[in-house]
Amino acid sequence: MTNQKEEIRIGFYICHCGHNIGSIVDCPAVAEYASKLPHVVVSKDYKYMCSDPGQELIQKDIREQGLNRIVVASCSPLLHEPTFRGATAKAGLNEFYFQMVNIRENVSWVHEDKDLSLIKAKDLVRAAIHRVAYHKALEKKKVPVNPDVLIVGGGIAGISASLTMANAGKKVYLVEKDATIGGYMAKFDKTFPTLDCAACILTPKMSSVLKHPNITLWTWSEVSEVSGFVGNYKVKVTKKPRYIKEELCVGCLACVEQCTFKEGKFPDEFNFGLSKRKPVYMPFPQATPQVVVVDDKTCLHFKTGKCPQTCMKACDRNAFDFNQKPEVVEINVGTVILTTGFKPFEAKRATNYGYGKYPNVFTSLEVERLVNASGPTEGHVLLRDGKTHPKSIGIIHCVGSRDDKTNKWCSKVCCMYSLKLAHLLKEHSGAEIYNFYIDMRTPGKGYEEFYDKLLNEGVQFIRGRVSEVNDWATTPDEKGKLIIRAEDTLIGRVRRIPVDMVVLSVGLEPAEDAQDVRKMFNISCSNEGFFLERHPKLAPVSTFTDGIFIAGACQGPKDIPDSVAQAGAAAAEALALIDSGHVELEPNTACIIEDRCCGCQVCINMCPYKAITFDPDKKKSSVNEALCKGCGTCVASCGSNAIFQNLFEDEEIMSELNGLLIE
Amino acid sequence: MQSTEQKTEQWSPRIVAFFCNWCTYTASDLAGVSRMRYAPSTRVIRVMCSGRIDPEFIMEAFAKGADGVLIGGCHPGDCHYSEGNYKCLRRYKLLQKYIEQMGIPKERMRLEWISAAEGKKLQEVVNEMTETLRILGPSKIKNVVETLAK
Amino acid sequence: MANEKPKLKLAVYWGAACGGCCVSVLDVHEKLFDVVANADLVFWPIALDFKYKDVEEMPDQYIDVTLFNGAIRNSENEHMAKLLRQKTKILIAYGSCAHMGGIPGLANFTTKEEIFKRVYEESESLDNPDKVRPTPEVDVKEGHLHIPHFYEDVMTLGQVVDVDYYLPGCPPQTERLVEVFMAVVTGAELPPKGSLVGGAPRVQCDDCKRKKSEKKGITRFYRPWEVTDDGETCLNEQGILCMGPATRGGCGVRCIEGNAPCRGCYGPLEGIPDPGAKMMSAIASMLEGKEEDEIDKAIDTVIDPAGTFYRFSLPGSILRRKQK
Amino acid sequence: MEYLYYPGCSLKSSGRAFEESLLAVFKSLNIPLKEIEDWNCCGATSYMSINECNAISLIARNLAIAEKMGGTDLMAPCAACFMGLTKTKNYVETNPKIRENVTADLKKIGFEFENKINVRHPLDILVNDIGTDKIKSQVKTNLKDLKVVSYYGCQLVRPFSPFDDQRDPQTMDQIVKALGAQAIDWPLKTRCCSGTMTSTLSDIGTRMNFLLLKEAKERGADMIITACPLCQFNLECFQGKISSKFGEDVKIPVYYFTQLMGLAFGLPKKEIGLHRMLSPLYSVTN
Repeated sequence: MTNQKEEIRIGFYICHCGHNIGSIVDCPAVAEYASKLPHVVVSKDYKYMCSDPGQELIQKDIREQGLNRIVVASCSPLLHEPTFRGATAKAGLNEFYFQMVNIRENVSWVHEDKDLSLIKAKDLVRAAIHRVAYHKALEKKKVPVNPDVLIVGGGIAGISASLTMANAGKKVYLVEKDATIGGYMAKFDKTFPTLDCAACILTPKMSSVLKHPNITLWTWSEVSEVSGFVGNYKVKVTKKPRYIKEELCVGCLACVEQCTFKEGKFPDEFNFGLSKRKPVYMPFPQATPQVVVVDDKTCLHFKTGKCPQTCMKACDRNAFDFNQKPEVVEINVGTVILTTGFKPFEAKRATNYGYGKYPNVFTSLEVERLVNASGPTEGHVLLRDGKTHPKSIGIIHCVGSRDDKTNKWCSKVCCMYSLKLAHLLKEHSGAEIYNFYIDMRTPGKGYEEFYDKLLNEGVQFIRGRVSEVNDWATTPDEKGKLIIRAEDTLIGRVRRIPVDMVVLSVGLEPAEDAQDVRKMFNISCSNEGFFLERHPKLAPVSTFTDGIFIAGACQGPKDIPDSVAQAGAAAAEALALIDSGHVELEPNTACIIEDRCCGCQVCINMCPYKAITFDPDKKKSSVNEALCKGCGTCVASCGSNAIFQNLFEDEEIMSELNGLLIE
Repeated sequence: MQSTEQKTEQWSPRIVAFFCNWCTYTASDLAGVSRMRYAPSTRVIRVMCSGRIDPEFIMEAFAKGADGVLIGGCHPGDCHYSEGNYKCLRRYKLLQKYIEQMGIPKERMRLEWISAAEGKKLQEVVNEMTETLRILGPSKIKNVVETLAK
Repeated sequence: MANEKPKLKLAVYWGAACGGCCVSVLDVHEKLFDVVANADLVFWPIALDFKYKDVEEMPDQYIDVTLFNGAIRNSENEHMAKLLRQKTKILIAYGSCAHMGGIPGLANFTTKEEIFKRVYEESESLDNPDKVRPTPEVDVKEGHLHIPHFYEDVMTLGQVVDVDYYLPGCPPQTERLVEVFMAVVTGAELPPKGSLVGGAPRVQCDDCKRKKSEKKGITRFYRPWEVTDDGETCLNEQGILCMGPATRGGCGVRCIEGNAPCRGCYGPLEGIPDPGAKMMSAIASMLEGKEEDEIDKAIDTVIDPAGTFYRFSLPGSILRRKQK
Repeated sequence: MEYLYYPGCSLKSSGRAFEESLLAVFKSLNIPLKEIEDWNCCGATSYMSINECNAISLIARNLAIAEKMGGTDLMAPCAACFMGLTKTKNYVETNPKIRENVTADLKKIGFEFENKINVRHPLDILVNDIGTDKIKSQVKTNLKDLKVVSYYGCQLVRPFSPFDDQRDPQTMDQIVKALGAQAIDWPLKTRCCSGTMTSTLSDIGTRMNFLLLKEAKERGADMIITACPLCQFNLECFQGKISSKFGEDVKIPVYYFTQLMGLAFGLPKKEIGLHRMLSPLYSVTN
């Protein structure tokens, strides 16, 4: 109920917003109309309410006219509510005695008919004036921000963000689901356009992550639960058993040598199955941390229980522990940076390119390993048979990108990495290289120049989407070759080009677990499934959930420089939040009137944040304000009207509703 | 900027629109910023989540003369509060059954999932619903209720 | 002693009602003596022989307390409501019908025409070849005859006259009646006009002994005969629709104690404008399922929501009646 | 479940072997079929290109009949019919103008058209509804030495591919495997059979067929199976001419996939229309 003792004195202000509102809505008419509404003491129209003079106008009236409620009709509250609340507060009135009416985005910008716009504006104003009478004084809650940060995903973005945060003196928890950090970059041989060796620039960063006193690195681990709110997140991390005591293992690999499997037998994930590994293995030579991992899906001990366990015996530091179970650690952090990366397009899905059917069709990532000196072929470009050198290679761009049948978007990095691979393949094999592209997209420092360089290196470029790859030899010399059919749109003819090897430049897709991650951290994804930024231009690394930031390819296809840049941006945002020391929470929380509560507990399930608890002794439920995020779902569920939501009390909404409809 | 706004001489229904702050309300801002014209029939009441919407509000809206009620929430799985939209959907479904029993055409009440990015959809939904209500004509619920409350 | 001070004048009248309320007055059993010790019954058609003219002849404000039960269905109900209002100091809407429209209020799901058609033309047991319908006014040689006009809609007492207090229930818990009555007798301070008396400050669940848990997760509802109630778990949690969560307590959870779900005769709690809305919201909140068809399936098992959630309160609800 | 059956003109004339074998095979798998009454042309003729809108209405009439007969799924074996009907359903579904027009037209002749019939191809039904296991269980003849290439032609999967991969269809190969024969993979599964060009531009037509037949033989196939009467006709009927013209023996049996099934199921040759084929299948029938 409104406080009966105090007399409600409402000040109403309508903004012309230059011509934005004024040209459609007759502002003076609305002001005139509002002046006759109940409790309205002051009613004015002004060119720019959000300007300093506009705000001073309000403050002056509050002081001189003893206003105790303020209504401003202007733009969207999502834009200027803070501004006017501020103005209200400056004049010594509680900022929540303010109500805003959106007559720009919701009226003047979307309607042309002046008469109907005027009616609509009046309705909305009347509603707000009815509503504001019921407003109550509320206090914004200030909660301290925990300075520790969680970073999810140990690719180049996660690594950069971690180091920046750690160097700024913050405690960083870096969680990586693989056994090593490094992500995709660790698999690359060279990076475009400078062709500097990926390992040379990445591995130092990886080891400084490991060494950094402020960074706690958990590999082979996954975030399993997140609760809390900005500044105060509670996170559960599950460390998967690697059956090795991390602190004891020095990565001597004695165990790997002594494994009962004399030869590698299982597809090596790091080399995309181009080589074989043993059940106990080191992901790759520079893996960080230098700790082996036992794969319980392939290890004899776990499959049969009948394994001599030569690996364990070989370990002089007794680092083995076959009884390890998943271990859950709980941490508290104030901010989170998600750098969970991408998933390469699954080449099999482009059935017309015959990946999986014709052995010598490779994916670009497989080739990254083939040309890598530390790769399965020590950098020799060989066909699937492991011995033949290809004399001609076709690189097909946009596989799974810019395609209605698969993904519509451009994966951004493929043109450049295809050029890079073209260069490396030529360099390593001397083969004839054909690039099949739709458009060559090389914006970026030194990128176009790189393209020019390739043109001069004598790499062939054919502009046209490849229709199919097959083994249909029409002449004897085509036997055993792969035929690439494509329309060369520059000469306007369909061409058949026989090659020994086909490379599919696969695009980038949202990571396998993107949806789970987004749900866990309560953020959104844009339509194609990458994490949604708060604003595409002005808040590219923020999300709609305060304190959760995103960087790298999890937000959309991105190359290394962009990922690193975003990682820095995300770190800066997180630091800004942390160093401000506290966050202010909108006081729109729910509250249970104990005297009305009957203890039916219907509301408890309504709350996604477990903010409502039931006291079996009192037989009453109550809301933990700190956990409540103010959705109001519990309020609607209560058959006793025992719950109310600040700023959205039944009577506030009902009065707004009545105000809308009753002239 | 396509002008799909109806002309004045036509009767313009009054739709009370309960919009979720995070999706549909943002979408309506987007529609504004993109200057998408649509019928001036909606009167938006902003709530933090479609899960806050109490069947009471909807009945009150009809009783006080709304020609239609439009609820805008986040797409399934996209709720800012993780599941409020499902809770809204469940209430809506039950309410819909009741509304029909009360002889109110179900077209007068509509639930739509409109994400923050779907200004276009908002425009379409509002125009569509406005048309439907024009065909149904003004709601008489208010008069009926008032004649009963002497 | 009681008889030293002037006795209260007490009236009991029924509008559109089943008579149960009138009878319930007798349920006070021996306490009735305290009542008569303190009051004279000046008007009580069901029990004592009075004529309307006796009431008409009373001076205004002559009656101290009138218990008006039953809804307003026809001109006679309305006339008497207004008459008694004029003659009474404290007019109490007694029982669900007077309070919210009650069972007779369900007639607002149909129209006068439909009712007459059914009753005077279609009823199986009917012998009315000429389809004769009641004619309120008719002149015969003996003179002018008239019977009450049958209204289009059922109304609550509060919708036709201004009511001092509401005493809910179908019928009200008579202990409550005695309490109220004694309060009047002893001249204790009475609650503000228009308030509801004889109800608890909380809903049924507050008094209900059954085990309630936070995990509701209902996938479908059952008609009472479709399942066996375990006798101790919350009926709703067992899928048996119980109006408890949105119905004012005060009846001593009589139905639930008798293992029957609450039907909602006591109406909603203070400050809740619509009896059914809250219940619908609460019920829907107990459901689980995210797929539309799952939800539809669950909702399909809520047979006749309007009839269930507004069994006693259609005329008193926000929408009041089915649209014609 | 019972499937409604739209034969189309070919299966009653040049493609009779297809119908005979199809019915026989479905019978032995006891899948009930009901031919729809008074069906008309599927649109695979020139009138489509004269007035598409009216053409669509005409084709939709078949769907309307099926609806009226109260079925849910309408089977169209001929690739051209299948395409015509799928196309019609799709257009009506996605284009309100067309929907309006079609519903109006059909109303005039007493149909309340709702466009709710699913258009199905036998391959779809056999693989996805009946399942290859059921097919396996019916096999009586041992075909393990028989090498078969499946030729789908264009219309089964283009432009609409409701049940199979558009670029590398598999259903016919799955059936071949289920029958115990060897499915030979080849990249020409959906390459053009030249349609009517064998008669209009015979040089081009025969050359296109030559390429197909040659490649099939190159890959060591004993036979080609198809699901389209026109493909079957083109591939089979000109083999002599082609062989002499290109100086290379490209003779190879070209059968309907349903005939191969019939053989595998050990059905009498006459029932599956073997007597109608030009090139006998020695490897299996003897």
